[in-house]
Amino acid sequence: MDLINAALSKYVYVVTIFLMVAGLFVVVARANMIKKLVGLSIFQSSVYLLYLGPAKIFGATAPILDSDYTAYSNPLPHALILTAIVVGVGTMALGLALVVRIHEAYGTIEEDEIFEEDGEE
Amino acid sequence: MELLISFALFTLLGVVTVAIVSQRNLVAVVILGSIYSFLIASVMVVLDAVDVALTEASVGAGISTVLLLAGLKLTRTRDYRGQDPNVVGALLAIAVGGALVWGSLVLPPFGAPDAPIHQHVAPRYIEGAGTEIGVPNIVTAVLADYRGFDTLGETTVVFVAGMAVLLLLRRSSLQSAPPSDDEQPAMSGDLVLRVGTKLILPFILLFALYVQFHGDYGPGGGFQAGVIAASAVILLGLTLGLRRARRIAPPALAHAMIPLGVLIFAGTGVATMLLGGDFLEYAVLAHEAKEGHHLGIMLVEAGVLVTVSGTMISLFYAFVERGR
Amino acid sequence: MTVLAAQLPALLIVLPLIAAALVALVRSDRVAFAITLAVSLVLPVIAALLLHRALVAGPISYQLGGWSPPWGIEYRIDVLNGFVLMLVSAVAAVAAPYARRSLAAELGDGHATFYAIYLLCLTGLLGVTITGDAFNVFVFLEISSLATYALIAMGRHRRAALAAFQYLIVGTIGATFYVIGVGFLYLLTGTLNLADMAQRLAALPDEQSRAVLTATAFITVGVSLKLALFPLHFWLPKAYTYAPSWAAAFLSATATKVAIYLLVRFFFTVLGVDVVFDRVLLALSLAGMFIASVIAIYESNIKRMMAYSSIAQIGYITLGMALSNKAGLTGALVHLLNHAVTKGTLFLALGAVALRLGSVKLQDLAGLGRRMPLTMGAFSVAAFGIIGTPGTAGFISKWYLATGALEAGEATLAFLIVASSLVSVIYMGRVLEVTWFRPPSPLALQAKDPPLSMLGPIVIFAAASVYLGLDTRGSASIASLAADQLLGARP
Amino acid sequence: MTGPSPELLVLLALAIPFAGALAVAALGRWPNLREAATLVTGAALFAVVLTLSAAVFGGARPELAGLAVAPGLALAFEVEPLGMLFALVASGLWILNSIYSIGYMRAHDEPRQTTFYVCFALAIGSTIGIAFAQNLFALFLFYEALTLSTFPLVTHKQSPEAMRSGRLYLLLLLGTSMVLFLPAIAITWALSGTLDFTAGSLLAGKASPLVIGALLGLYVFGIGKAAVMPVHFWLPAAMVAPTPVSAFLHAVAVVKAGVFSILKVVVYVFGPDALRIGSAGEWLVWVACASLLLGSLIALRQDNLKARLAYSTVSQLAYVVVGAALATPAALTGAGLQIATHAAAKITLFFCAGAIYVAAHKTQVSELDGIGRRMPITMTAFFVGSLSIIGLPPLGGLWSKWMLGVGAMQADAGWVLGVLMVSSLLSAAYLLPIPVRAFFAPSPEPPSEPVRIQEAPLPCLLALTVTAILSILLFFQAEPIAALLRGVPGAG
Repeated sequence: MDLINAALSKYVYVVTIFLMVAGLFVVVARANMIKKLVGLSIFQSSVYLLYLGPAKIFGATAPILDSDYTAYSNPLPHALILTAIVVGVGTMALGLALVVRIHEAYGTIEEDEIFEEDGEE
Repeated sequence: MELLISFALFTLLGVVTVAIVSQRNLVAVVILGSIYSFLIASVMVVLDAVDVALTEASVGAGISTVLLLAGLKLTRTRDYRGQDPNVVGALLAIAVGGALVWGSLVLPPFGAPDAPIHQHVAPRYIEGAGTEIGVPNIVTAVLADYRGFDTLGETTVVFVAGMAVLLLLRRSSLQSAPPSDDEQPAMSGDLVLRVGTKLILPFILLFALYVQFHGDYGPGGGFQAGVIAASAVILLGLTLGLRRARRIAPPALAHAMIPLGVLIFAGTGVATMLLGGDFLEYAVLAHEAKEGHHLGIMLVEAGVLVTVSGTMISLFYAFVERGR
Repeated sequence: MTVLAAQLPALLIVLPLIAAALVALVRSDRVAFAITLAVSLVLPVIAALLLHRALVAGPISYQLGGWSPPWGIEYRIDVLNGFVLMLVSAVAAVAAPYARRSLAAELGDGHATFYAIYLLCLTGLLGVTITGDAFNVFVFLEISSLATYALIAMGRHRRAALAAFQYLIVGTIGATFYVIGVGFLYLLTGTLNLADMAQRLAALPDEQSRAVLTATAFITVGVSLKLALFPLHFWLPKAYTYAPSWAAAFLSATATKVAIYLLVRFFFTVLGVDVVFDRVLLALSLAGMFIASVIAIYESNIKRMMAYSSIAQIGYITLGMALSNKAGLTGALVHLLNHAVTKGTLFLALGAVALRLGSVKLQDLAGLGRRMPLTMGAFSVAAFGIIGTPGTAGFISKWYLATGALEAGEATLAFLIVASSLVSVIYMGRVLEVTWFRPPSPLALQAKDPPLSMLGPIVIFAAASVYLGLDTRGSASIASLAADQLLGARP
Repeated sequence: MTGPSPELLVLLALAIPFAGALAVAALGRWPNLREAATLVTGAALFAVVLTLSAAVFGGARPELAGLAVAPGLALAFEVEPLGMLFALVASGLWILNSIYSIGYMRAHDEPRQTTFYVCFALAIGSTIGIAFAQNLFALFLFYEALTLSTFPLVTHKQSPEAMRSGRLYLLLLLGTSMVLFLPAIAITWALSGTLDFTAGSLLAGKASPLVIGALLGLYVFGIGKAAVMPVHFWLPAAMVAPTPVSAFLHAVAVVKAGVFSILKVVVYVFGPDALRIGSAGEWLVWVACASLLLGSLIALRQDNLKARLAYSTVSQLAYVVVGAALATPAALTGAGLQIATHAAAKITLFFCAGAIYVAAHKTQVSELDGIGRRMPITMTAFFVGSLSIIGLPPLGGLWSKWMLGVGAMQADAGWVLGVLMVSSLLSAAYLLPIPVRAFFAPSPEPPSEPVRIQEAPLPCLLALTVTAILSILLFFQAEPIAALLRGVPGAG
């Protein structure tokens, strides 16, 4: 059992980091601004896992007091990530608003096309 | 069993991510993103983070998706021409990943109860939620009380985002021309939808209220409730048309709610100061400390609800009206 | 009264926040401006009281929610962040009167919301500086960042939105990096309180130092993206060039400074940064100092020229950090203030030029010296400050930096510091030559000094940049005190 | 002795001019009061400096600890013999210069007079600051202040030509100071760890002769005000300025401040011993001698009177640099004396040039035939000034040249003595013809009409007479100055 748990814990790390890399790649490598934003949110959500994964204690339950349980997973990361999610959606909304403005100004939301249009400075 | 689910979910997560990275049709990307959020939410449940799961579900799968679709509509983008693989980006991302692996190998393993994070600060919360504050949902206790100031900051972030989007997208004055009667709401054609919406609306709002006030005992709280309430209005706007939505939730009101919630939250803090406590020290709000904490948490959660729902509705209006 | 005094740390953040909410409720630009101005003028007073108390009675600790650290969030004010709080609030206060006319000209009427967002940006910056909690830093960092993106996006040029978007991407990546770093530290120590974290990190077993190193790397990169450390500076020139003049001035004077403060805080009080980081930082700082200055020489848009000059100046600050001896660190910290004042003058003056000329292209500024004597006079004074002429604030910073370099036995470094200011002689000299000695350009012909509400701040900043070059009791001596504390506390 | 403490006096000497500037600015609307303010300022300043000199002659070294800007960096002042002498010369001549200005500016009713007098006061204030500076930092500050405050004076006419030369003036002086002088200071500090002027060398044994030589170069050319060739262009260009300004630039403050700074750096930073012949500083002797001869040669070929005088300044003040470069006791004394005697003589000449311009609107030497019969006093004064420049008895100029010669011998560099001789002959060649032709050559106007005396306005006349007499006095009263200068380390 512990062996599987250990395996899972490593597996969570691996997936988390994979998500991070993938998200970052999309942000850096894709020119389409909306896709950039999606990549950004993947990148951020991977961080959620970085915090939430370790908060889990095997055999413990969700941190809601209950007479049947004594062991609870760590509530602090939950609170932090709740905040982080909200920050994430705020960023996303603002980013989209900017994309809309840019589209109105340039008629495209492909970064490279914009740079071709009025010179990368 | 639980383990099996976990493995499966994580694997799926990876698969969906690959799909998102490679997919060119942006609509598909957005839908996949929504699925991705649901998966993450489920993963969070597995990790015992039920409150976070609820939030991610309502925000990631809900609001973000709506916003992204609106963005797509406004920028009239469907898909974009593929581009030559970006080596620099790949190398950069991989380098970062490498650093992470290298560093994380020596981190304490998951699930072990003897890790520092379970030993040092958290126990006080798990203890105190019951004894000091009297709120069964420990996350709520941490969120609204122990680290209530972070939550004020979080609400402020929503406030900033809302104001910023309004500043950027709002045409000249707050009231842009009310939509003409002949405008066709997105899906007004479908009778089932129209009736269905009418039927479901009360339940959505009811659920929102439940999430709001049950937040002390079960998963939930002002933020999730706010999003859910907003989604009711958004659904209304999508199916029955903006005009109806505006009549039920006037934009001006929505805009006013954004700062109002922050004022309620901060005002609670100021009140505690005036009563001789520190900022957001709820205990002073009532004769009996626990009463004070209850009152304080209720007030700030209300503030969060007001700001969040107001913001989400305003965002919806801002994006949709920018379109015409 | 004593009760109030005890609540000052919270008030410093809550006042602008509540003001922002109120401003968001009003429609009238005039009322919004009045509220903004009033709050901006109160904050420095509070900051001054806090700094004074930190100087005489040692660090102040304020427990938000009444929860003692590490369980609750703690506000912790020592000389260092007291100094930065003072700097940020004072700059905001002096620049505030400038806003009304400048915004009216650049944004047109109906910009009340802009003030709300500005106040939130200010709240965020102050919050990052004052807090003693790693995650609280992130929250307020995002408040200020989101606000900043909006402020920048409101610039008139269509590139403003583009600049804001790119900054948003970069800034969010930076913030996320920071969170990752903090996450590592949290997993290692189980706490988010910086002071507590520092102690527990010191007690960490060696085999986990790798994780600490990774955390340090992520936090450094994340914050460096925010403070535009070369080569992570690419977002800054666009942002400051296309932002509304007043916002550009405010941000260039405060935002990067707060980011630098954050880096200093982590380097010196939380993490024991090993020599490698110092050497890397040193190299990047030098590269920034020279490359950015050289780029500035070839710029014809003066706002962008100033932006590149800012990057070079940031290089000086990080250089002083990297030296990490008393003189060097003092130079870095005092340059936070000196550069804020100097660059504030330059950007505000350019804002006045933009108001009168509608352009900040070099050729349009020809002969402007005689048309806008006070504005360009202030500009020239500040220009000498950037060059580092004795008698200006800029010289003091470089003096300390050079001393630090020599104390570290790096004579070549001291020489490079002097040499780099010679590079700035070139581009600043070019601007001064054109503005004072060329026949007036057609645009310049009908220009005149801006209204008093804008001229006042410009002149005050210029005067300050000279005053701080002669009387350093308020700047360098406090900075050196802070440097002492930091070096004393360094793990 | 009772009365104000030396510290207070130093403070007053520094404060009075700036207070005066404020007063002048405030009284701008009432010209008479404004001029009165200028004169009062001048008188008060001179009085203070004079009282101060009493103490310094007595061997005291009054100090004023200003504010410490940074460790090892202070805005501090100390009055030592060289500075005392410079301050005396500057503040004394400034009064006459002001009197003259009033006459000149009014005769021309020039525009922007208030600005003129304000800058004038600021400039003398900066000069005093330079004279009393206790370290390189303070010196540099006031050096730049002097440049900036004199710029409006140079460009006073604001004609395109004035702006052009003003630009050259500013760019050359600021440029050299930023690019050469300031780094020189930085290097000095890096090597020695202090910027204070202290007896003996700051650098002895701290740097290789090569570095010393190079550093000296940075100083000599960084201090562009000294107009050592090839950084002398600004000086002839600046003659577009009104004559009182030229007098101020050449005789009272600016160029003097330059050579004074070099002298001060040589004595208190390098230390005389570091720069004797055969040392790293020797090249300076050559450069200075070249500058000295070339200046005279160019002056010979100038027909414009002020231009000729300008190049004469380039040449004459190279004497001071020669003295500094030789750095033998007599040479240093001579250099100090030269500052004083040249000041008195050159200001006389410029006053005369201005007087001629005011009275007869003539600027070219070739136009001056016979003018001596119309302006006898002026041309007599001019003659006296010329003799002093050439260095003939019974004029002060003799002593400085004499001591420099002795100094050259002390350094057994006979050839320098030769150079000095030649240069004196050259100066005779370009100066003496002027008064001679003025008195004896037939004037171009038809002799029919009677020649009537037609001198410049009284203030001008007064000023130039006094300065002429001063040059004569310096011949008989040189000893006290020499005594004062013996207080300079290395000049005893």
